[in-house]
Amino acid sequence: MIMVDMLSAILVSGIVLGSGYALMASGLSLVWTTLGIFNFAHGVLMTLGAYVAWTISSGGGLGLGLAAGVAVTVAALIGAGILIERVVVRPFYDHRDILLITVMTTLAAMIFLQNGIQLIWGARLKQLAPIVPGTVQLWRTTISAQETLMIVLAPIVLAALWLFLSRSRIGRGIKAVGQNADAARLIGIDVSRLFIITFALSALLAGLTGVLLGSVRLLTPEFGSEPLVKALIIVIFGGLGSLGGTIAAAYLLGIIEATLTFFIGIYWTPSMIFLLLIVVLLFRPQGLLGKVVR
Amino acid sequence: MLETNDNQPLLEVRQVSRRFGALVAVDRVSFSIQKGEIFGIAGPNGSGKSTLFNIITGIPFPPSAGEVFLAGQPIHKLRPHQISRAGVLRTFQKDAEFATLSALENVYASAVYCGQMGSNEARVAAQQALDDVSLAAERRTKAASDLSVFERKQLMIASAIAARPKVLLLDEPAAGLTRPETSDLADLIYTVHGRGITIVLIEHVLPLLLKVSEHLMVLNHGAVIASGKPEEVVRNPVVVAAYLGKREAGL
Amino acid sequence: MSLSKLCTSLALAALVAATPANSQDKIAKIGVLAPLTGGSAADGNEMVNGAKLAVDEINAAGGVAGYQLEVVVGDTQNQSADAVTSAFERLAGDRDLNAMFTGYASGSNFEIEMIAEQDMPYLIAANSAQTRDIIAAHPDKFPTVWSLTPSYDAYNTAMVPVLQGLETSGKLKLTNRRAALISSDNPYSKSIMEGLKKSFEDAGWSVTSADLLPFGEINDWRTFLAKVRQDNPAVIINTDYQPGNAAKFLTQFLEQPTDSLVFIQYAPSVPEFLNLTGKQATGIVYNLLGGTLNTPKNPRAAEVMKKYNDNYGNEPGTYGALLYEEVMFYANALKKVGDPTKRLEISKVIGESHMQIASGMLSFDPNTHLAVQGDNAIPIQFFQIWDGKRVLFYPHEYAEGEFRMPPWMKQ
Amino acid sequence: MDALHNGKTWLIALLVITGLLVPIFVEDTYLRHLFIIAFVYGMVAASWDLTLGYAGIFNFAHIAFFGVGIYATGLTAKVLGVDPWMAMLIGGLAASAAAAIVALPIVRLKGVYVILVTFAFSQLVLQVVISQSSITGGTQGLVRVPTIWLPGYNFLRDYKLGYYYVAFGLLVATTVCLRCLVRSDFGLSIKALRDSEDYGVSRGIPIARQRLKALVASAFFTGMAGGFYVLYLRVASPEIFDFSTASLVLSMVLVGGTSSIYGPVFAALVLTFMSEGLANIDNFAEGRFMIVAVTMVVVLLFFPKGLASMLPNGFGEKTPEILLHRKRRIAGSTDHAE
Repeated sequence: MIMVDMLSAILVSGIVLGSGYALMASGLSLVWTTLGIFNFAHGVLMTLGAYVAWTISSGGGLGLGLAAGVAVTVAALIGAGILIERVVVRPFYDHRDILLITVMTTLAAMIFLQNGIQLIWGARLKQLAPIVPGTVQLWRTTISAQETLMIVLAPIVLAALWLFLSRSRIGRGIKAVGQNADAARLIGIDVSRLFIITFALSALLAGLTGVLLGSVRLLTPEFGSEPLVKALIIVIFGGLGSLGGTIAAAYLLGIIEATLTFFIGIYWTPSMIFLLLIVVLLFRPQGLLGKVVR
Repeated sequence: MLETNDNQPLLEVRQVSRRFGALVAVDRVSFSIQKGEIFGIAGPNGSGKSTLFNIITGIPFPPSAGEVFLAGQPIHKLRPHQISRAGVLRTFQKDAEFATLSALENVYASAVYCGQMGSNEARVAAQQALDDVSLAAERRTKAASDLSVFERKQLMIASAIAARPKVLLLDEPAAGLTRPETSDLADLIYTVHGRGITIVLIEHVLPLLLKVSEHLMVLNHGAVIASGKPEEVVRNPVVVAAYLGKREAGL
Repeated sequence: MSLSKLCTSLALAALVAATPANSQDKIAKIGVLAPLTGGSAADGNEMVNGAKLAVDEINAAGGVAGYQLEVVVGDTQNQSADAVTSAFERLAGDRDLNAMFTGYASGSNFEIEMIAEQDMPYLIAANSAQTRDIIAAHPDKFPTVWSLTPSYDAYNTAMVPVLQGLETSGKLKLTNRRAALISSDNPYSKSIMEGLKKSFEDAGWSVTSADLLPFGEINDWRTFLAKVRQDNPAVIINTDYQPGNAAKFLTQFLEQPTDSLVFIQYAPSVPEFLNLTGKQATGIVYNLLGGTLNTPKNPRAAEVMKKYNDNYGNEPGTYGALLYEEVMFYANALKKVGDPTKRLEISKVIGESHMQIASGMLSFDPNTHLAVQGDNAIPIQFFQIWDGKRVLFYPHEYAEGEFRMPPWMKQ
Repeated sequence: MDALHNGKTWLIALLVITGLLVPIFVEDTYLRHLFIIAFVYGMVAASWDLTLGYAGIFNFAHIAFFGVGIYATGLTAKVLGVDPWMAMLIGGLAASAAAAIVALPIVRLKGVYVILVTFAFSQLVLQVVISQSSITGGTQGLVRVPTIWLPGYNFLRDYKLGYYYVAFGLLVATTVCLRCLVRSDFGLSIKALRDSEDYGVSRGIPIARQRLKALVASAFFTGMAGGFYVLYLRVASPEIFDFSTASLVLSMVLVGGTSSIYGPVFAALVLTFMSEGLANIDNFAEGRFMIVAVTMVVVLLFFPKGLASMLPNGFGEKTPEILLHRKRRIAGSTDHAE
């Protein structure tokens, strides 16, 4: 029985972590696979989403209706995503060192937004009211209902994203651009429009992640930094270039983290994970799930 | 290195294979090349020609199985840069020059690192190599990425011969060239050959291959299907079938 | 900030300028080192607010010793050594600036040395272990540095007697003599956990676990809590001091509570903790050294807190009140000496003064330069949270309520 | 060419002389302190450029090397009582040793995977520093580190004049060494490998060894800078490993211009003074960083090659490359199919 308890505790905690990681990393991965850049402002977009939601939810006192609230949050994030693409990414598309330059410019966007958030909302801790209150018993392990919502919502959102990318015209366009932008342009795809849509979509995913995490964790202007780092690790570790790899890596890392935490404690878990990353890359230099292209 | 006797092949490849998972890209290929030869390799797309070059030079991966000898010495266990230094140099099908370095620096780097020369000697060797491929003097200080397609071919060959290789592996050098340029390229190959360098040539452009090769080997699906005098090989029904079959499939 | 406040301060300034002061236009600048950006910005803003509150009050009353005070702020950012030093050097370069104040400027308090080298009066209100480590070896080399925070020793020693007192009086029923401790890896929390472990063991308790977590944001306390549920200890103590972590700890504990008294170090004293946890926190116990002593027996605290609340619209945590008191304490010394440039003289006066402040009766130990600790000095206070309010239940002379069994414990 | 080159030589001589004269005109210790900090970050940024810009290695462990230098110097000087000057050298060597360890896994890796390993390594170093608190002081830091000395000279009572010259000397030495390195055959080989790995190997350049050398050299200078940093500030604390330190120095490298050495040094001065200039504005803590962020983007918009492209004889690597090759170059080409 204790064995079962232990396994279920590890599994549940791993899936909770993994769902969070998958949501954090999906938007980042989308931009990476399509544009070949890392958007360091991805984390702060999560923060922005959470703060906007906090303001319009009753917690912030504005008390708009749910629909209006969702609309405002969505609009704010799409706007921010498009703005980032326009101002700090687009001008550098033709640059040799686009990856490095956009690391810097998106980092600048992150610094700008993070300080802007502190300026507007202040530095004090805030918490979003959970969308669903209470706790849930899952395989003999108790977790908050909000975390259960995340477990349920993450696969739905990711499946919707996958459907969008593989079924819709725009989505297929995005995939085509990701594989070869020039070829896509030749067959008449409006690449620059798709880049904007990609960024907007990614920002939206970030915002959604922020809202979900914001009621599990606490809000500060630096709220998005840790998820950003985790997401970066997952996108690279997942083996660059596929959303599927990213998502698999997210859940895998969640389970590994939960297992390590259980057996060696939280203290050494981060170090062990990093050691594990180094070791895996020694044997699979192309990432965990990346394929060797011959 | 031991002195080579005249009958010993300069480059000998024995039973090399390369697998990617279930796929066998090169399947137990063997051949040998005499010193001073121009050895041509043909084959349809995906037949394993470039992969063969990759595993001979170890760039970027060694063979999964098999052995490679240079003048009787095994080289398949060496590190890639050591294979280059031992005298097996290659060019690449795609543009691969050091884009931000000047043409002269490109060639100089090869003389220093591959030819292992001192800097003065390397400087002379670099200019000499560029003279050999007749790259105009005023173009030599230009960054490699500013050169024309043909100039980049010249550069790639110059950087190889500056290192005084024993064997030069040319991977589709005529790709992207116009017809007159292709004929200039043939002259260039003869020039290099005239410097005493053995040449292995992969080429898609069959007329060029047939024109310069003294020996022709044909690959299909990673395996050797024919080998011999070029004019005989092209008449071999197996070869014709491989090419025609390909063409029909393409149509 | 607000327009009306601006108008008031402008009006006040005009008024002050109009009064024929004995030496008008004389400005004495004071520096505040505070982390205004980065993870500790909430504390930093409060420090600046507290100091400004005191300065505004002093200036409105006509200044001190013929000087109008002016606050200059140095942002210590993420508290890295170069950021702290840059902030310090910028302030110290101003010849009109002759005193500095902070809650904390760095994790190590390394700046104490460089500030002392410039004979700059420096009042600090955190990290007293670090302060003591630097000063105690040569107190004479640091004549200008004084800490409003007392030694943290009482955190280690006061707990067990207080629990025993509660048990003897029948207010607390404990089912066993087991304690589970957890801390994060920072010097403050870690040394308190170790001190508590020792004092519990000396009193015959068994400590079932004493786990260390990495310092920083901790979102998952479940592993620790799972272990706790197996051992079912009578007391659970979390010495990690970050309010966010503490709120999460509490929430996750309450998912499946055990029959244990729950103690959380420091965090419940931060205003956000109550906002974040609301009614959930009812029953939680914490203690505080050098924090605001807000009881009818010490009206000073309520007075300072009200002023802060009136000015900034929110309740101050520890640092808002302490920075206010630091400036007030300095102003008193300046009044006696009369000249802000006589830094050593002012510091000497500070070291010898005593005054009732928001956290108790402040005086300094000449050997460590820390505030003197004790029931008649700066007391250690034990609180229990009940219905969103903090109830001070120890020491008895200040107590404003009684300890009650937490709702999740078997009565 | 020659005239331009001469012009550059003169400009550099002029800058060095100006640097030597600064403390005579700037008596304010605060300004001198800012110069010292800018010099330290200049060293860190310029040496980072060796791996990031010239060698094209996505090395995100550079700040960890800086931290290793800080702690190695601080600990040997304080705990072992090694002479501080010597300890500074030990800081450089320790950072080089750390770089050699990182090099083992990353010489085999391509492109962005290097980011992952170097980042993971930084976190491991931080974790070691924090967990070994009985030695390193953990999160509390290591205080009262002894400072540098000269016979009959007190560095603590000269309004930072001595520190200024030591820092300036180190910066000039670092810059000269780095310039020599990048102009040498070694410099040529790492640029060659950056432009085209496989082609470089095919021309006999030993990729693992050159990358190892680049990392070790780059870490040595940043380790020395760390050594000076800890001796100057007399404290080592783990905040140095913060993401914000890394992004500050990275901004110096990129705003200054990769592959230029002078650019990052120049940017370190500009950004340090600009950020501190803004710190003087009251109630502007957030705005200060927002303005710095905007400036970074504006500089990169108008000078995508960084501030270095404004210097005479600029480092005009030509730009136009097409989107097509973008991702392959980034991810590292693994595609060798025919």
